[in-house]
Amino acid sequence: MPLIIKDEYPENLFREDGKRLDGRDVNELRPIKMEVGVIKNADGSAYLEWGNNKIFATVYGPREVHPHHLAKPDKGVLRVFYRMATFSVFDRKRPAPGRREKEISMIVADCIEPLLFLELYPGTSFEVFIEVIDADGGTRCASTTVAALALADAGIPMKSLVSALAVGKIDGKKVVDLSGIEDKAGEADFPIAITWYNEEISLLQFDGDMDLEEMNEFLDLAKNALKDVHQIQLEALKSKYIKLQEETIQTKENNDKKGDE
Amino acid sequence: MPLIIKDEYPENLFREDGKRLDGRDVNELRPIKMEVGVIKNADGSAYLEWGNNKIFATVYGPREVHPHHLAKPDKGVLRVFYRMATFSVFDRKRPAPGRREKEISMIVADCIEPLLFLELYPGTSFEVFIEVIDADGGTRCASTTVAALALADAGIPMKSLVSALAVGKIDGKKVVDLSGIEDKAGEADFPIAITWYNEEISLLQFDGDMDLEEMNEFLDLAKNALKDVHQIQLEALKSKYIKLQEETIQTKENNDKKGDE
Amino acid sequence: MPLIIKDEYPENLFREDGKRLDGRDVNELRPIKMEVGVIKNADGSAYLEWGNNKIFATVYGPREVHPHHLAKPDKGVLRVFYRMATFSVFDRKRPAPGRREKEISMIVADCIEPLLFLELYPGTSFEVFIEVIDADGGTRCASTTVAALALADAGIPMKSLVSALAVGKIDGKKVVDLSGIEDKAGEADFPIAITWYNEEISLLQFDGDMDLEEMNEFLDLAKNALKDVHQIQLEALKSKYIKLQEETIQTKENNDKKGDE
Amino acid sequence: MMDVRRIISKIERDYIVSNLKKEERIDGRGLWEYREFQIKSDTITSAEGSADVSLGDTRIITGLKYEVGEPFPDLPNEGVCTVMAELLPIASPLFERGPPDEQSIELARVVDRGIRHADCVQTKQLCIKENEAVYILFVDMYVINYAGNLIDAGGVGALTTLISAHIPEGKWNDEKKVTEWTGKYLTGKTIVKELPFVMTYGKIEDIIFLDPSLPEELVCDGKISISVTENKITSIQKSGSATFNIDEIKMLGSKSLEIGKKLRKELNLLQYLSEIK
Amino acid sequence: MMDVRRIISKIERDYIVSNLKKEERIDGRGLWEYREFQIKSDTITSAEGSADVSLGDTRIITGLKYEVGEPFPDLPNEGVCTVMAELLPIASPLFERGPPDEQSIELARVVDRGIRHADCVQTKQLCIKENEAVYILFVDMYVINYAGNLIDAGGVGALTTLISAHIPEGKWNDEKKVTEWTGKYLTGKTIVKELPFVMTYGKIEDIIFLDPSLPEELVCDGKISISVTENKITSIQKSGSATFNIDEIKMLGSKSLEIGKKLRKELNLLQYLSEIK
Amino acid sequence: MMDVRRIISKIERDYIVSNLKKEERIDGRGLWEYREFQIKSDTITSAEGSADVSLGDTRIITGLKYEVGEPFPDLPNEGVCTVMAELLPIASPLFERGPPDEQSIELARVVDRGIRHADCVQTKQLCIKENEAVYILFVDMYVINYAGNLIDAGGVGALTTLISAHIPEGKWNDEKKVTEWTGKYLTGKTIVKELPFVMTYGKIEDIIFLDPSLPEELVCDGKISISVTENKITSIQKSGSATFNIDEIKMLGSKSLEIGKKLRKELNLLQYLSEIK
Repeated sequence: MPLIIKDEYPENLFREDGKRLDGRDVNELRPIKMEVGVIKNADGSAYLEWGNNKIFATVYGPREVHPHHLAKPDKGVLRVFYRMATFSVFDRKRPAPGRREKEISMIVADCIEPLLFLELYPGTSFEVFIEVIDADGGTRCASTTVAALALADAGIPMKSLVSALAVGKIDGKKVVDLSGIEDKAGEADFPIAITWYNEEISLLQFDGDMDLEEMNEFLDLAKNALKDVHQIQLEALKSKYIKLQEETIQTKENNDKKGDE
Repeated sequence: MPLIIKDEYPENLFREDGKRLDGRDVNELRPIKMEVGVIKNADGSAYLEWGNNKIFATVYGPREVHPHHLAKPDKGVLRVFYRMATFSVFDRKRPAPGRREKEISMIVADCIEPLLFLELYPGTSFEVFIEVIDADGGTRCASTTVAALALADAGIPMKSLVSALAVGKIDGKKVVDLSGIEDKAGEADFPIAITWYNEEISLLQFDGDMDLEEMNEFLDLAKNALKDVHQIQLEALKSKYIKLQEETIQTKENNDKKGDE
Repeated sequence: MPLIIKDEYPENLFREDGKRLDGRDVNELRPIKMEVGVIKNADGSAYLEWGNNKIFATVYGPREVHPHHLAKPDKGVLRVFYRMATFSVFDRKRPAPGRREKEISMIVADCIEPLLFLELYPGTSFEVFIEVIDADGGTRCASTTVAALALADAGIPMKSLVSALAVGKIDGKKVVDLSGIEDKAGEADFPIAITWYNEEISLLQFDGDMDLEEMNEFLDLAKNALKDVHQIQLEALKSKYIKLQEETIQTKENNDKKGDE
Repeated sequence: MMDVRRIISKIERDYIVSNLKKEERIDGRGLWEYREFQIKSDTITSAEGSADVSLGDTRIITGLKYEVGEPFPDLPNEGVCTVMAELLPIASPLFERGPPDEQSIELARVVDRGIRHADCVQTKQLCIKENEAVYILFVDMYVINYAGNLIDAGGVGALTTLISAHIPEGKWNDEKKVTEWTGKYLTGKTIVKELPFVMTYGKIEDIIFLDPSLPEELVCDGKISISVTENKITSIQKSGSATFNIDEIKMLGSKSLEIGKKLRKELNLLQYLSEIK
Repeated sequence: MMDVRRIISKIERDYIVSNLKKEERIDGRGLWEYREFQIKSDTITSAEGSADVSLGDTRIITGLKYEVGEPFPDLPNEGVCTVMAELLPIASPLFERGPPDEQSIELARVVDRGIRHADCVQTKQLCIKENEAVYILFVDMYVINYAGNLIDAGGVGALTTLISAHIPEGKWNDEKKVTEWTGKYLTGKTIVKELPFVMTYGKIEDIIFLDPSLPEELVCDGKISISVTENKITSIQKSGSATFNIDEIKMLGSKSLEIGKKLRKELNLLQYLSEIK
Repeated sequence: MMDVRRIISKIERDYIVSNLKKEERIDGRGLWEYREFQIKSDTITSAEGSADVSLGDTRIITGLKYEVGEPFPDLPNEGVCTVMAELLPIASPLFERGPPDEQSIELARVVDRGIRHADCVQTKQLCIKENEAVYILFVDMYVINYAGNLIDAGGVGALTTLISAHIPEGKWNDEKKVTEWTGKYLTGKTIVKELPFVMTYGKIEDIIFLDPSLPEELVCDGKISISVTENKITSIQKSGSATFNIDEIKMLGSKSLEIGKKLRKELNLLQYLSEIK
């Protein structure tokens, strides 16, 4: 059904001052905010805001596999379910999960699986649920990033975190961290994830047009930017432990006070 | 797709002589007919005509739960499946069960469950199938009423029967037992069920607009009318036993005659 | 959605020289080609071209039944899955299997089951997959015919083959082996299968209009034509064994040569 | 009567077969005898035609609904009549809930074909305005009690439902491009021409018999349904793994014409014509 | 707090019930006391209105989307407002993936009815051009954390979302037969009139209490939800196998009007009106 | 050849890996060597273009169908080309019946993206009349035998199918507002411009190799597919849990351009242009 306003894209993706439409430089990230432990019912959880993306991830596991026939005798099973809220995009998304959601679930799973020691958990499963409540370009990368955080929050042993972002080409220039508009109106989109324990690429997709030299430049550009994303992830985890520590101190102080009374 | 005649409602729901459109007084029930044992394959069954409603209910159980994982170790499981025939309504209903059918299934189950001693039947299930072949307003109440009869016909121990009907407001007046037209064109619909073993309310839904005093009047109105519905249920069960008795006598007589030959 | 060219049928189904539109006499078959062992992964397979029909059939079994609850303790289970490719017909078929595909699956299963000794395979299943990649009228008969071949290719013990074809009435004349056009534009379609071990009819469907005498003529016409179809099936099996023999000889010669070196 | 609530055992099968071999049936009928038909018409207020048909303990309630739609481009002046069947779980502990299973698909299909190929429904009478508006009829069958041979009961039910039809008569308003009501009704008198009957036979080993009851149906190797008009065979459908020799088919063709004649007379379905005009 | 990740045991049930009998609750509340409401509005950039509502640990994010469509023929100058709910598997280990289950259908239905029957959404204000174009609003609720009483949290979430609305205002172009943007926005001020609140009570044995937490919800026999405007009861929905005597119902009607008044004042939802014009 | 009918065992895995470490493969190929391609075009009478492509024992039959529809509002003068894939249960005991599984979705998606982003299909040539009528092409792939690396075989199949196209040419009749046949056909010559090839590599531990056979595919940690035109990389898709270091990616980019050139020359797909005019 038609909408009153169209989802139109601008002719130019750079302003006259050479900055991108949202004021960023070519190699500048959008604002990123991460937090862990946000959903009390889950074994682990994380929340991320990345530009206008707003994404929750929760982890349940290791737990019994349901349905049973999916269990594997020699290792744990990782299952990722990526979903988008109906109101997370310009045109209301239909409530039922679509092919795109299944595809991204698979992509995120491929990025997370190398991080885990699934062989230590035969017969069990880890379920990762990702819910995008506001989407703005780069959701698959942002989801990979926040899913890794949620796993860490659950205290599941991991080789390292994984971080992901998209580089791309807009108006002929290479940029990092495509926004929603840049993703749709640009010439090329190149989502990349790096697993930090071996510094290797675990997500790689490209649609566009590039020669070899360009590809090499993209890869280097992405790696540099991903280091910053990784740093933000680590800080989110750190601040959880600081908070826990403070709570412990607080509790101790309270108890001490009580003792005084 | 369009129909040639529209499902139109009249401006007034009362005639000039003060009677409702079908000639009833405000506190008069539509004609009701009930019969048990109508479907030979079932463990219990009942058929009800209530105004133009025509509804079959059958009961199967206690029997093995299928699928197995629905079984409960500490009590029996009650499952109710309410369905409407495609031709039971003005606009042909689509054959697949819709949300409304699932909702009413749940409502009927909530009314019947308090009647049963499910804790005596661990690991088994009772299935109640309700098929509306002609619908005329108040199908959820009529279905609850006939389902209780089918359970009794199956010989399943029950604390009591349950009876249900809708009171409501039409043209500003409170009436009992809304007909299809009154339900659609009226101002308020208030379906109520009473379980007779404790004289408490087990179905209560309201959509409309009433103050406290009105609510109290509605509840009293409903209770009075439900006593009549209950009486008809009891008579249907009684007439079954009378019929059985007659058959036994008949058989006996025949046997006697044979013996005479 | 509309197509540019319509799927139109001619006014007359006979040419001026008395031949059918494709040059055949009333009792002449379309060109038929059969081959077994065409799909390497399968336990048995066959490929058939019959007029413009192009059909693959594969057999897997006897193997474990999946899902388990379909297994029968006293005999093997035969399951037939008939499917048509989207591009096998004039108007693109929707990818999901339709009712017609389920119906034909059942029909083919009914023709094949009498041939097998299922009682010798309790707890196991035989799966027959039929894929029509090009359709031209008489696909249910052609599918039955090629499925029997695939079973034979799998080395599964059979009482005999089964052969099927459609006779029918076009422009008032009785003919054998209706082509796609004749099927759609003709007056009657009469698919018939014969199981050769008892020379009985295992597939019989008719839609049209005939008196008793006509029916009898149809049955005789079909039986004669089916003998030819059966012959072609037998030759396809024979040529497999000839090929196998040649390969064995070839291998032997090669080995001999190697031995000479 | 035999308990139909579970799969028939080997012993029961042998009992049924040995009876049939003596040309006897477990309910006392002869091989070519129908159970009793009971027919009520126009029982459903919300439907534009209906029938409540019992054949022995088998009971099917059928209703007619209509919609107005555009005709198919290649048949611009013909309406459409579709047949659906559902085997309600109320009807038997053997049925399951869920999408139409094979048995209900078969019931709908055989009844549909019996009607479709016999010049029964006058689809040209279902045209309101060429290229613009035609009736789409839905003949929906619900099995209320399942005691064998749904097809023959369903065939009579569908036919009676169509005969009892009373559909608002539409007139095309060319200016507004809509269908309007004339105030009158279209009835079975206009819609139905031929009365095709479908007869179903069971086969166990080499014995053939009319109108299988449920226990017979559960043990038989296969069935064959034959639709006939006054003098013609209009549809045949074999199902199951039974095979028939050519002489048996010829015999059944002849039998069906004969039994069809008898049924046509006895049931006298035209008595159920709607009187609404 | 009690571990909500598994089915409540008999011992826990007894503990909850014995507390309630003393008019005490496991989280320290009184029988007629709500947990704390926390409300943020317009948090979703892609939505035309949104709310992030917590009721204790229960958290629901609700968003508004719109489409322009033709009105229903019988309501040619009224728009449509639909409510959907999804219980995300992220929200609890008790939920499963898949099509909407009974609990999310109930959540959507009770919230929808609370809104629909209270003259809350001004559907006539959602008409762009009679017979031609109206707004279709989608109020979609996603449960982010499940800690009991989704309905009351969802009710406040849906209402806040509608109040925070900023939908592009359309004007009908009669020549082109399309809706065009005026450059302005339709806000909650125009769309929302009445503010209905829904209150849910649990019942265990003969004890009734407001705002069941998750452990209470898992052990209770049933619930009843009552929607009220300033002075009227507009919707009632009983669920579960609990039964209520008539006096209890009368008492709950009265209680609901009283608590509704308090909530209306404390939450002051009109503060969330969008300022976009 | 190894038995592909069951999950590969640990022993088989070790055997494959130890061979690969010696730069040897179980079917005797080198690491960067394709199995043999066999191509037949226009084999399906009912399709408007088709191809029967084998890559070793992997075999895929692809057909083209068309419909005429309205263009998307934002692309008023462009047709549409969609790609679907189905892994038939006839093709392998490993496949199951049912809705498209992940593997067939991946096959369709990678082939689709290889075509879509390489300026292959001239969607503007698929416009019959701006804003009114465009062609919608369906390129549907059916896997007949599954012996590894469906993507590269499917890519060649889809391309050959499009090249072999012969679609009735439509002309817009502005009076009747319908598309009419000109009597001529639209062929691959008009529709297809660029010829993108997709190359798939497997990775096991730190060994990378072209065109995985089925046993290799079953044991490998992951795959990467790279689509190239004459001089450009147009699409990349990594799948599975293998990770690649940056130098490996750079090497594979270079390899793909090189192998693509060779394939383009050897297969000479333009020989399959339809001669119907």
